[in-house]
Amino acid sequence: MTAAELSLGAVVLAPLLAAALAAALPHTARRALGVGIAALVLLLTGLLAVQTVAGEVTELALGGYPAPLGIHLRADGLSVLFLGMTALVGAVVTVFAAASRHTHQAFWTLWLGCWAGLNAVFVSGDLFNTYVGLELVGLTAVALVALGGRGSWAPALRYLFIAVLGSLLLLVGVGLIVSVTGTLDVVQAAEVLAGRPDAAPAALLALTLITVGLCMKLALLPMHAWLVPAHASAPSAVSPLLSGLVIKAALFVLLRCWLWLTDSSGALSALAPLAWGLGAFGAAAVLIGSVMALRQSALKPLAAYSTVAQVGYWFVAFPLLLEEDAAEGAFIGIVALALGHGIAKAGLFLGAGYLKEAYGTDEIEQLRGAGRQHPYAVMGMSLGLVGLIGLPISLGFTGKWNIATAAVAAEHWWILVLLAAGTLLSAGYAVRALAPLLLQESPTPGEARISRNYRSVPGLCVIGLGALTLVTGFGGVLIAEALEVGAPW
Amino acid sequence: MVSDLFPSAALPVVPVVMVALSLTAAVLIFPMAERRVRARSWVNLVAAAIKVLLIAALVPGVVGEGLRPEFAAPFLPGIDLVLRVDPLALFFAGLSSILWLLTTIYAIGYLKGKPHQSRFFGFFSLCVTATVGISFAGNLLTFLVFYELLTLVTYPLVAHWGNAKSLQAARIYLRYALGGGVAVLLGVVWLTMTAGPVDFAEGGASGVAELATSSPGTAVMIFILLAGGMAVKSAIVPLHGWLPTAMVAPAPVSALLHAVAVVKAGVFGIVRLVDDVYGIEVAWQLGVLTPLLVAASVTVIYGSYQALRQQEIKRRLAFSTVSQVSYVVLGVTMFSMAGTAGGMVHLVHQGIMKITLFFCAGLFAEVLGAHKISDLRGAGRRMPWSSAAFTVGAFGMIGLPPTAGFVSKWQLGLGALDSPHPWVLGVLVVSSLLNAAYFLPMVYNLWFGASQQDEHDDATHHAHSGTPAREPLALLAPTLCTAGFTLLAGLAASVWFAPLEIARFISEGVFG
Amino acid sequence: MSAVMLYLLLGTVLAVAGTVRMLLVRDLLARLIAMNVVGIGSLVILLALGARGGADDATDPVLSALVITGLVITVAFTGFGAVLIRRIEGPRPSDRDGGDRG
Amino acid sequence: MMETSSAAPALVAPVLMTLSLCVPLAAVAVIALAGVLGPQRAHRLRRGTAIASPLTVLPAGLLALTGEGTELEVPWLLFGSVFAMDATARALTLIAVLLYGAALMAVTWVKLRDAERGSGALSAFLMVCFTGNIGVYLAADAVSFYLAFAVLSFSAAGLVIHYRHQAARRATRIYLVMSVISETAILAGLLLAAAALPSLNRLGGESELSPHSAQSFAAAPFLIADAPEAIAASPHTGLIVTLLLVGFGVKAGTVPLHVWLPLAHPAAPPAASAVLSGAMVKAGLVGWLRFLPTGDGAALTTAGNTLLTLALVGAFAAVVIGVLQSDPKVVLAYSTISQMGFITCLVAAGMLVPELAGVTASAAVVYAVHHGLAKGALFLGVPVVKHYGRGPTGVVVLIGMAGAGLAVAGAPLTSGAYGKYVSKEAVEGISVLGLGLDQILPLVATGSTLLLIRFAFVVRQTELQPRRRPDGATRLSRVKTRARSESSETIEGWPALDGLLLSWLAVCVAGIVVPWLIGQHWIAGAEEFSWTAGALWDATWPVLLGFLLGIVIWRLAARRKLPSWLRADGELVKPGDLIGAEESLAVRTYRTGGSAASRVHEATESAGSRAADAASALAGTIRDTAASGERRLAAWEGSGAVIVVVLAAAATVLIWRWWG
Repeated sequence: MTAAELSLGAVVLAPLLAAALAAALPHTARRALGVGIAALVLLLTGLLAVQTVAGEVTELALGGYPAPLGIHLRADGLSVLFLGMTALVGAVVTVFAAASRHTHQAFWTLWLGCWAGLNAVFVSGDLFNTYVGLELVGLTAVALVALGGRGSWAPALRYLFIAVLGSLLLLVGVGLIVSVTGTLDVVQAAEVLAGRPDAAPAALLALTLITVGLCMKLALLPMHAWLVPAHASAPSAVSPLLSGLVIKAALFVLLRCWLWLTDSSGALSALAPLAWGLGAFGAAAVLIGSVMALRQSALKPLAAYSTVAQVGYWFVAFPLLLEEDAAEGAFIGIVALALGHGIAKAGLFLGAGYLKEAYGTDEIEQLRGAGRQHPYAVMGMSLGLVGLIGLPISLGFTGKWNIATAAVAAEHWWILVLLAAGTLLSAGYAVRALAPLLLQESPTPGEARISRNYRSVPGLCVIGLGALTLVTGFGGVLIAEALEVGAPW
Repeated sequence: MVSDLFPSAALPVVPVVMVALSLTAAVLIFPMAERRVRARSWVNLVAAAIKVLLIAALVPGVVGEGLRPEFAAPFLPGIDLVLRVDPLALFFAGLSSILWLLTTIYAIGYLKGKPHQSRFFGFFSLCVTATVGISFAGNLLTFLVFYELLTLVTYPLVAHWGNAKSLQAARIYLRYALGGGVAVLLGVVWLTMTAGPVDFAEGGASGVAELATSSPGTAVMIFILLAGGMAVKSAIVPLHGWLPTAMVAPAPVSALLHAVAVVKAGVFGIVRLVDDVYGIEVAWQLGVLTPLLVAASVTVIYGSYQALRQQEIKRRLAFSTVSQVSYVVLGVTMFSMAGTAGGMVHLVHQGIMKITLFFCAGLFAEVLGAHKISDLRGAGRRMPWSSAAFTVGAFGMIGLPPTAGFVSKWQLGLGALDSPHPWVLGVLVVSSLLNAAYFLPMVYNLWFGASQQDEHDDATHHAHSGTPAREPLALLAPTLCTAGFTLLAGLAASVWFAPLEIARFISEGVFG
Repeated sequence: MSAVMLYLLLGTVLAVAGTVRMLLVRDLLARLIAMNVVGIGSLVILLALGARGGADDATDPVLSALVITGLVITVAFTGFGAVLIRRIEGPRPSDRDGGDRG
Repeated sequence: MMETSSAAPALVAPVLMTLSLCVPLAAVAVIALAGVLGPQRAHRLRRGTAIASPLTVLPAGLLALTGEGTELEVPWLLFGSVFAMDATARALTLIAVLLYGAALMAVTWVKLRDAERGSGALSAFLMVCFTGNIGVYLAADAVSFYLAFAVLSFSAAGLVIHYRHQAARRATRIYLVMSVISETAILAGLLLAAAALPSLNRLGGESELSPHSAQSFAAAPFLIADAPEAIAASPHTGLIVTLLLVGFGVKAGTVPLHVWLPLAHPAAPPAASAVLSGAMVKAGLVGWLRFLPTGDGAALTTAGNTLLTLALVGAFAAVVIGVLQSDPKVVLAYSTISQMGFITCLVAAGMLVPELAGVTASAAVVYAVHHGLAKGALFLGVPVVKHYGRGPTGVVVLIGMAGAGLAVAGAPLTSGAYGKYVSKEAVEGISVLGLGLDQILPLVATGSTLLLIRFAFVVRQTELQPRRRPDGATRLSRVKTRARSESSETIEGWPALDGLLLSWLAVCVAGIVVPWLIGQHWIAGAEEFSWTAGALWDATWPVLLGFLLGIVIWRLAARRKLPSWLRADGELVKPGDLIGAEESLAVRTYRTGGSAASRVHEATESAGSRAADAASALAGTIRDTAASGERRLAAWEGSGAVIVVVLAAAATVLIWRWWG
């Protein structure tokens, strides 16, 4: 087994084992374990990335069992990118949680479990493992939200119900595909489906069920009501993970099913109405999400609504996936936007959580002039917001650029208009969140509870994520090359 | 001669160093504590000085020997971030770096003892990074990236004082600038898809020419989007609303930003668009030049008329900027070689002259607390040096000979008569009259206006009522420097490295 | 109609009824129970699909594995949901001395 | 260019030319920058430089004497500027040197207690004007000409505003407005002329190649020599000529544009008004001579006729209005307007009959020389009469003033007669409304005689009033200045004969000698002249007629025979006659235009704000609907219902497609 295959397996199992171990360890040891595992996963992902960028897909059949029944892990370009983003954001948030006094003891087991689930989803070769991984992520995520104290239990429960409903739909969909194609492995299923045009309606039904189920997990517009209270009331270390990473798992599975399962011949074009429906919901999500974000008076709900809006962007590009010459550009655009959003939103939520811990509230009025005491945190948040708006040197920009060019190629002018409106609205709520913090004088120059020295580690974590948003901005070309590896077309 | 100064291997590094210089300055300054004034001033001044030296070292190479140092970094699939130094880039980068050095000195003096200096100077350096980036941009995408960056970093500068008025002004500015930025983004996307990645080339980008011939409709639509986006920053009439309101910013901000960086970035964009993206002939065949020319003419007259109606010094200067900046657009869209040269040289001259006036406005506000024009009465006796600088700047704006303003007005006049639109000379003449109408009373008030206490003893023999007030050197030195440049650029206009000669050299390149 | 189609229909009816009930009811416990109904419904559909597919009336092994996993997961979520409901509707720690119910 | 007739080596002249332009500017720089030192040392330094200031004009004097044809090329200045000395320039520079030297002497070489307040500033402005003035004469390319012209007109404002009292402020405001109009007109004219330059492409090199081909880099300067034929050849000749006429007319005081002259002269200190009338007004004349396409065969009849009529109107109307004034300097101002009208007739004649252009030009120059010196002497004489009118110097003053007056009137044996004779010769053939121009011109002499009698009468009257300082400061304030000046009395070591008298005497002597010198030797075409009987009679009859009329009017006034409204105290027609009407017209148009514009402005602004309100209202409704939608979705049932609807929709679409 080569180093890459070893790391493929380890990247899933290591956090899982650590999660179990953490349950047994005393509190301080958990922090050390958490940070250690974060470093390990970063290393493993690095190894995998080197392998994949070199151009070939790493495959590993656990225990040697062949595909239909055995667990088959596969790491192609798409999964490596998502793994990398999760590793980066996860590591920074872990350091933040380790340094922050407010982290709950149970955080470590749940977070490491969630991380294991995420990695499982990203590298799983077959639908069943994806389902199991998603469930693990769902369960731990709900539990993580519930750590936020009394105010977060009701939203956690609501999140639970939606997660279960979504996964059941996914389960039925997967079952349908298995019953039609006889295999769980994505690649094999694709070949079988290609061979049997008569199975198209069943595949179509399965895909629709899977799509609706995942949209619930992704909180696409009509089904987004659970996301805002859940992400807003979650503790300061958890919100970035939820908005940045957890919803990306659902998107990953959606992309896998849409692009890998159905080849671009007949079946995909039958999905046109579904794609256009998603596009419409996405457009509505962008506009309503941004408008609602403009109305919020506290940082975390504002960030949560911004997530709703950003989710909308990914679905706006879905109709383009059906167009022949625009599919690739749109795909790169969606992935770049998702990755950029992951990092930027994590930075924003981390900053908001940090200020909430420091000032006891995330009401923007009370946080006026916070920039003077906590320049790092506010600067990190502003860089994050730049990434969210999609201004240059950020993956947001790269994503919007690719989607815009794909839209022009496919003559979908409405997408251009929507992107423009979305950018302006997001600039609106960015200014609404940032101007008081950065520019105004603090009403009560009382000392903030957290030590004011600029070298505080949480502050550094926030600026770290902000800088990451900027640095990854140059990664546009890297993403395009990575996605070539194991691409469906 | 330059090749021994820069080993050929090192040449592509120069533009990156230029951009990175002020970026590192910003990164160093942001975390600095407020009280470390000395260290912060040192970082600022050293960075600015090095940049000016680099530009000076580049001039002979780029203008004389025709070197084009270029640096490309992969950014988007299929399109790179390209930084290239050509005479026009050097022109604008030279202007902004020299004036950045002077404005830094001015700002250090101006902000002494005021809060938020680290934040101010951090964003100040970022703003210059963006400006230099815009000037060195080698293709349309890089231009767009720095164009948007400029919008972002100037927002906190406009809202620096943090009170309600400046926040409101900053929000209006952001709304305008981002709107413009999005328009440019859409234009760039559309152009890139239809005409391939657009590199700036002397006679216009290759792909664009074919696009213009194959489907003129889309070419015109794209031009409208791009020019409209850039018109916001160059404050062409319907889109100029943000400039006067942004005058609440501190004096060094309104000096550097609204006289040089922001406004010039927009106009520089239009120059690039007309000359290096479409190429002047293609743009002429598409017929897009004339409407832009008409818009610029309307702005010139409207700006001057509005300036006439203002009572506050900075608002009058702001509207004067609105009018003067459109001279450059006027020159470039005239479709005549002399006109283009005039437009380009005015890009620099207007920067020098307008920054002098803003510096003086800052000085008057600081020393005399004079904000209204009527407060200036008799200031000449109390602040002789800044009044002298103001007079030079004002004469420059009107276009009287010894100053740089005359040189560009003369060149524009010739260009107008040489171009298919001779009526533009009328616009220039009317605008000069309006300029005189609103600048001469200010100068008259400065020197000959009877200050309040002179009023009653007018008939009696005049005692020297106004003892000269102490004009802070840190504010005065840069003002006198820029006033000196105004005279120098006016008098020594035909020296080979003077702005006029470089502008002529560029415009010859444009016309092929 | 073969037994498979009957079970398939039954499963669908169960799932749809459970979903509608779950989405519209206000009471948390009722919602939790409805969630279980939907779970069972979808598992029945899976079994029916499995049976239909199998050659010699043995259900498809892969689908049965899916059903078992689905069952386990639904139970886990139900347990966790019940804990949350008890916490939400349980006595508030502040008025532990028999204040009005939550 | 003329060949260098004088023996000066080629090297000395260009250096002398740069010196003549730069030395005065250097002195001004010293005065301006003196503020850097302490107040006490600055005052002494300024005082010293002021005293030395008359010497700064010497290099220019030497330059004029060394002869013509020298050329100075400064490639880097402006658009590559060229300075050259030709006959006109030589003559007028000499006059400028004399006048400015005298003025500077009058202002600075006086005992401190009599010195003007702020004499340092006044001498500085005088020196800048001097540089501008000789720059206008010497410039050989249009851009340097325009630079010098602008420097001249805007520094002259410094002279007019010197006393800073109310009249001075009003005069300066009007003067500035007029000079801005003149500058802009000239700029437009020059640009149009430059654009019409056929031979050289403005941007550089030969224009035979297509304008877009890359040519030599050095841009050739737009020489004045090529200007006339460029203007003649250009499509907008009429427009250019009118612009130039208006532009230079303001400076030369032609009728509708003369209004600033009678206001500026009384407001300015006497030395300054001497320079204003003597030298500065001539800049306008030089502008016409250099640029107007006279000698090129294109008979610009319409422009020539209008100029001629305006000139004649100016010449005679100025006399009528001047006689009614009570302030000596206003009378002299109107006399200047009338004399400039005379010279403008010559220029107009040159335009009407191209063959005569050369002769009329030199005649104009000769007459300008004469008028400059004579009028300068009169203006300088006004304070001299006040200070030295009585006592031993009284006789000298009387003779001097009478001599200057007679010269201006053109009495025989004076330079005036010589000037008028030359002019009469030049305009031989032209006739206006049937009358020969050479008959009309002498009548101008009568007019000026009348004016001068009025001047003499008015000066004698003011002489009787209490001895007031020239700037109207009362006795009280002079005590104050004397106290201040006691401390620095020691610098003054001058003999009793102070600068005022000295400068006046120098100008009178020059007035007698210099016109002959220039006429005979320097200006071509004005050599052959001798006091023949005919010339004598031509000079005397207009003056006699003038005296006759003067006596008649004097007698009528003595017997109260004149109509009551005809009071000669400057009330009937205020100085600057037309200005009243023009000012009110300007104010009214500004107000109506302003109000119309502001009404339009309010309309657009209110429309804008209404649109903004509508937009924000719309945005508000969108936000409210979104918020209410959100609230409904927040509840579980709400979002549940929506999800059910979505699922149902998905199912129906699927079934429809499956069965369809």
